[in-house]
Amino acid sequence: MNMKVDIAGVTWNNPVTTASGTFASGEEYSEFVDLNILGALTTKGVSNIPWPGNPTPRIAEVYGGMLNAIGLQNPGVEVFCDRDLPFLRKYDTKIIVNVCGKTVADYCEVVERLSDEDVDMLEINISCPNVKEGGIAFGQDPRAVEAITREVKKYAGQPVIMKLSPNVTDISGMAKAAEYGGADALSLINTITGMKIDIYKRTFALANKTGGLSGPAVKPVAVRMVYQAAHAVDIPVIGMGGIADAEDALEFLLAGASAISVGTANFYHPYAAQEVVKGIKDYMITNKINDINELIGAVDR
Amino acid sequence: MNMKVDIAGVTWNNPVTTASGTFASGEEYSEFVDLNILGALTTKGVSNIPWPGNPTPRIAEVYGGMLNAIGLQNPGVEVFCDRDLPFLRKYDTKIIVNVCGKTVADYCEVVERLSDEDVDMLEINISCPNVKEGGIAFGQDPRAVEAITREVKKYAGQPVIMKLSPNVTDISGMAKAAEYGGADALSLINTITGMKIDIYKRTFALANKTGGLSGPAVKPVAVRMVYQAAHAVDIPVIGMGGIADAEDALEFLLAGASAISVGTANFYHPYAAQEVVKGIKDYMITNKINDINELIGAVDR
Amino acid sequence: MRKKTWSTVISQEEVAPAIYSMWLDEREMAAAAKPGQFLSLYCADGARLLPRPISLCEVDKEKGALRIVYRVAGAGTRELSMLHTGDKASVMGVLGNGFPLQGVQGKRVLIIGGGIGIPPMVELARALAGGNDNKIILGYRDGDIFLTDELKKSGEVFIATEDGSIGTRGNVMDAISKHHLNGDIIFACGPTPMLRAVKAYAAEHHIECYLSLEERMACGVGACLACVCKTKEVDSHSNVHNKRICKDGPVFNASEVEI
Amino acid sequence: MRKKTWSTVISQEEVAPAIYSMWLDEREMAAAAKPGQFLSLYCADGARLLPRPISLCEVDKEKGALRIVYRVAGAGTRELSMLHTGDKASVMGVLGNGFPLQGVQGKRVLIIGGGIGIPPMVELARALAGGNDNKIILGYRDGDIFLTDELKKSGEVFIATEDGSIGTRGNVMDAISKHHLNGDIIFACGPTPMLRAVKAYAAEHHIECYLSLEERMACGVGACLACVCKTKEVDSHSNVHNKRICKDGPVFNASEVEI
Ligand SMILES: Cc1cc2nc3c(=O)[nH]c(=O)nc-3n(C[C@H](O)[C@H](O)[C@H](O)COP(=O)(O)OP(=O)(O)OC[C@H]3O[C@@H](n4cnc5c(N)ncnc54)[C@H](O)[C@@H]3O)c2cc1C
Ligand SMILES: Cc1cc2nc3c(=O)[nH]c(=O)nc-3n(C[C@H](O)[C@H](O)[C@H](O)COP(=O)(O)OP(=O)(O)OC[C@H]3O[C@@H](n4cnc5c(N)ncnc54)[C@H](O)[C@@H]3O)c2cc1C
Ligand SMILES: Cc1cc2nc3c(=O)[nH]c(=O)nc-3n(C[C@H](O)[C@H](O)[C@H](O)COP(=O)(O)O)c2cc1C
Ligand SMILES: Cc1cc2nc3c(=O)[nH]c(=O)nc-3n(C[C@H](O)[C@H](O)[C@H](O)COP(=O)(O)O)c2cc1C
Ligand code: FES
Ligand code: FES
Repeated sequence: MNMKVDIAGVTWNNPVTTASGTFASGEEYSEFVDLNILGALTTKGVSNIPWPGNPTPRIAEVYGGMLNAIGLQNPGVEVFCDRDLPFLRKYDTKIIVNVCGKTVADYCEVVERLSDEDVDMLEINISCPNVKEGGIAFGQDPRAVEAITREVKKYAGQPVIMKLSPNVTDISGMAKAAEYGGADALSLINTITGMKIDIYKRTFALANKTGGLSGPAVKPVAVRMVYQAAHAVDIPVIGMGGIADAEDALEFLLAGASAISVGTANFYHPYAAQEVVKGIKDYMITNKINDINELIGAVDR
Repeated sequence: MNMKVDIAGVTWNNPVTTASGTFASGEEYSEFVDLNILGALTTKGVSNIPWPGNPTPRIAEVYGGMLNAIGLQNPGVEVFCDRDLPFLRKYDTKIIVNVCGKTVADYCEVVERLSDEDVDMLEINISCPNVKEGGIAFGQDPRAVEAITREVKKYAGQPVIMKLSPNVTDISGMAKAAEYGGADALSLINTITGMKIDIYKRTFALANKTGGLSGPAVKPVAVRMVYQAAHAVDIPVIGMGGIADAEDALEFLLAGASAISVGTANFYHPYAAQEVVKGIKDYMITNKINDINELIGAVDR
Repeated sequence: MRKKTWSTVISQEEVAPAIYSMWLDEREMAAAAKPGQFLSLYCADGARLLPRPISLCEVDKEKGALRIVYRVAGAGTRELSMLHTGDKASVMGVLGNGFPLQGVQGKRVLIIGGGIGIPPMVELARALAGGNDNKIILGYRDGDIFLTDELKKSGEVFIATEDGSIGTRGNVMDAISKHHLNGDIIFACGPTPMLRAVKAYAAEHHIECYLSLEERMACGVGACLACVCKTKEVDSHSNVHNKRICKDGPVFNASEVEI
Repeated sequence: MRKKTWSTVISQEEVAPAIYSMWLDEREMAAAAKPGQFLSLYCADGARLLPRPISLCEVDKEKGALRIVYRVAGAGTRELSMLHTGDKASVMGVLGNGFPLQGVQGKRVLIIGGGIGIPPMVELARALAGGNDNKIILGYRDGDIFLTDELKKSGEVFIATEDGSIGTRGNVMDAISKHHLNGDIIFACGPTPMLRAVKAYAAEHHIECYLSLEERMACGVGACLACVCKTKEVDSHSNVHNKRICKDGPVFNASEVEI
């Protein structure tokens, strides 16, 4: 039985990774999950210099999900390379570094810094709704998506995954723009911008006013967008948004995702990523699927 | 204590109405709810001729919500006027007729037909994701929004509420476009396009493949968009999306909605609309609010 | 009589593998209930908001109790199956039209139930047991049969099992032809392929026939238009070729619907 | 030792209006637990996914049991309050660093708890009861006090109530000044305004001071960066002026955090 998938020339042992920002750099969850079992591990966003993130409260619980406005707090690419990368390299899993920035030059700086490092893929976050500059601004205009992709590709030593925002009218157009720009793969969805108001304090539940919605609540929107994006481009798509178990993961694979990420579910079920790998395997056995690639996009076949 | 709100010159007894398509024309729920208690009753979409809607399955349950692709089945404006309107007029509530069409001319035909009828307001659905022609196509382009608003206004005998789609990059732009076009009020959000896949049958859960996501799962997105829209325009905004109780309703009022609609919640809690009215009143008493208008948009104050 | 309320579970037991039987204390609904009507059951877990429609299997008007019998088909019915005596269940009812019983008196009745379509036949058969010669044909997957004892009290029971472990090997139509069963009127509930076969059989033999249909439901009261079935004629309510299973059904004259 | 599991509820009772005390059967966690650490409790209702962090109030290493005491603050704690003996609770633990107990021996300790910040003080006071002269200052809203009996076993208890119904009228700082309490080290948990006052008092009197902080949490293990507090110096892990309350805390030296 084959669970290996090829994502832009990088072979993962299975199609399961962790969604950026929900698994830090792996260390915290290594107590719960055997990291060797993951197809890939995607890190929290890394920027050129340390970022302090937003004021608290940074998160709020909402029905079937959560809002977050962490604001991409991270120790910066130097600490990442010195401390987190050596830790990750101990495991038999692909390493995807999620990159964030305020300007195109910021992104390129990080990408260039990582080009010689022992990193397998880069994921460019142009869809974070929680920072004032950068982030989502790049991800809501197809020309900007194409331009930043083209620029980042110039400096990249590894295949580049462009991470798309769901806060758009036309996800297919964004997917195509990234493909035109030279993206090697796509990932989606990032969080959907939302808001919660505390009716007793009559104030915003988050210091940042708005935050990104994630968790099971967003899954139907994510499946739809992954389906649309996968049908719009010829590069692989990594699907995410509300995946908590193998059944959720299989929905995305059937919709056309070549791989999937477990995100918010890690928070409330730290064994989730590992169980998703196991559950996909079980489904393949029960349904006599010899190669995981037979399932990818199979809803249309 | 005043619960009355003025929506484009029409005075509702309270800010609570029903979301189009979740309350039919009121008859089915009159067994559960005293319709006199509603500020307004919004009907299912009405078209110029009878529409058969989509094939089944038309709905699917998803985490914290549902997908629907009813496809705007309705008996047509003539049956509506002959049968449903006389029923509704028996009650002390404002009547908002939701209008759908495939072409601008279709919309105008219904609007003109209703112009002399005893109807209080019209809500123009340019945001239904579940029909091939019309619907959402009009609601995702600001120029189209402005144009159809302007056209419909020419034939309207009642104030016109433009119902906006959440499936857009920039809700403020859509809100402004409707306002420029002459809209008297806005309502949002309609459903967010989603998809569900049955992993055992390896097929779409809905015959229509995609459907509209509604229910508690969408509330944070709806609150955010209502906040943005209310801050972009000077006309009143009717907020909806996942409202199931008075606390939910108050979030929307605080975010800037002048009125709110109870939708999907009617299905699983048929007393919801009535309880929302009661719950808002209780909140006002507890918090010594003399006029509901003090609450509208108060999150910023 | 329609309301949504919390009903007390009187008792619940597993009557066959993954098939549960539950009695609910619900006097008002029991007083109004007719065979063929159904309840909407709601989950406690807020992740699952839509109703689980379940047919009435028995109505005890004296005790004010309702019986439902259901298969654990997914997370919702699994949740229901975990309720115990004294627990509360969130229930809306009674819903739908039920089987038409007027004018059936004295007729030879064929009552056909397939799988989880069998439960509504219990109350129906009992209601007709007095004046009719009931032939009750039941289709099961295998030897794990249920509700046969109850049904034997109300007529002659014929069983078909797909694996042949009990009765006729095959489906209900096989049992009907094997036993040369005839009738003046048919009532049937079961999977769509079975209902199609029953409909065709009834049409061929010019037998009056009523089918109980299923569709995904959101409201259960006729408001959302989720649960429609296609009709031969334009329906007076919808003004199109659609009827609502929850409100205009779930029981339809076979000749009026297209399945 | 960190894991997420289903623990059995040994017992639960309401010890004051809306204040519940629950004992959980959790041998492995009890063996590892230290005063000041906390558990994440999860809801059964899938609408509510995030943890409810609750401090350890008592640890019975012998019985392998953990006690928590919490106020019903919203839907999640309401759900927890409805669990009975034998029910299962979804729990992750043990989390956080706990109070630093090394070197406290022989010191005059001020233990300050405000409202729902009182529970963690029970296990702390017991751990320090042997060799220290504990002064325990407790602030309540009104006469509905809780955990005072437990705390009296581990030191001298002083009570402040906002409405003056018991002890000093006012807050914990009022009780401290009224009774001229002095100490070499302070441990405090309670609402932020109280912690600010304690921090200022400790700084003024140059007393070593540890505060247990609260913030909204998603992961509870240091991965999501939701629960940060501002620090005076650049933190070695985050490389910015932030520490994670769930992992680097919840107990901090008052001088290192800005609250
Ligand atoms: C009028 C009517 C009467 C019924 N009577 C019975 C009965 O007496 N006994 C019995 O075992 N089953 C009966 N069913 C089927 C029963 O409703 C489904 O098995 C049940 O809803 C499955 O819920 P779940 O959460 O376990 O499954 P899931 O598949 O997890 O449910 C997901 C969603 O799909 C809906 N759904 C799934 N299967 C069906 C179905 N077959 N029909 C309608 N909705 C469905 C659920 O209600 C829910 O909204 C009846 C259905 C209808 C329409
Ligand atoms: C380290 C730590 C220890 C705690 N120890 C105790 C204790 O021993 N006893 C006790 O009664 N309370 C304690 N609390 C507070 C307790 O976590 C909240 O009262 C509880 O989470 C409220 O949940 P709810 O569903 O009832 O309220 P809701 O307001 O409905 O909760 C909504 C969301 O906000 C979060 N939340 C609400 N209030 C708080 C808060 N004060 N701190 C962190 N998250 C919050 C919830 O966890 C949930 O995710 C502690 C908090 C922390 C951070
Ligand atoms: C707390 C939190 C932090 C996140 N941080 C990042 C990030 O640093 N970079 C990024 O690209 N996405 C980030 N995301 C988005 C997730 O990677 C993912 O796209 C999104 O949450 C949807 O998946 P989910 O519903 O499974 O969580 C974050 C999400 C959460 C909840
Ligand atoms: C079954 C169903 C049918 C709907 N039909 C209509 C419709 O005819 N016209 C319309 O403008 N919106 C329609 N809507 C959208 C709702 O009016 C509302 O905008 C949306 O469901 C969000 O609110 P909610 O989450 O409270 O349901 C429909 C929604 C549902 C669930
Ligand atoms: S379920 Fe809503 S019309 Fe039947
Ligand atoms: S709750 Fe996630 S870092 Fe503390």
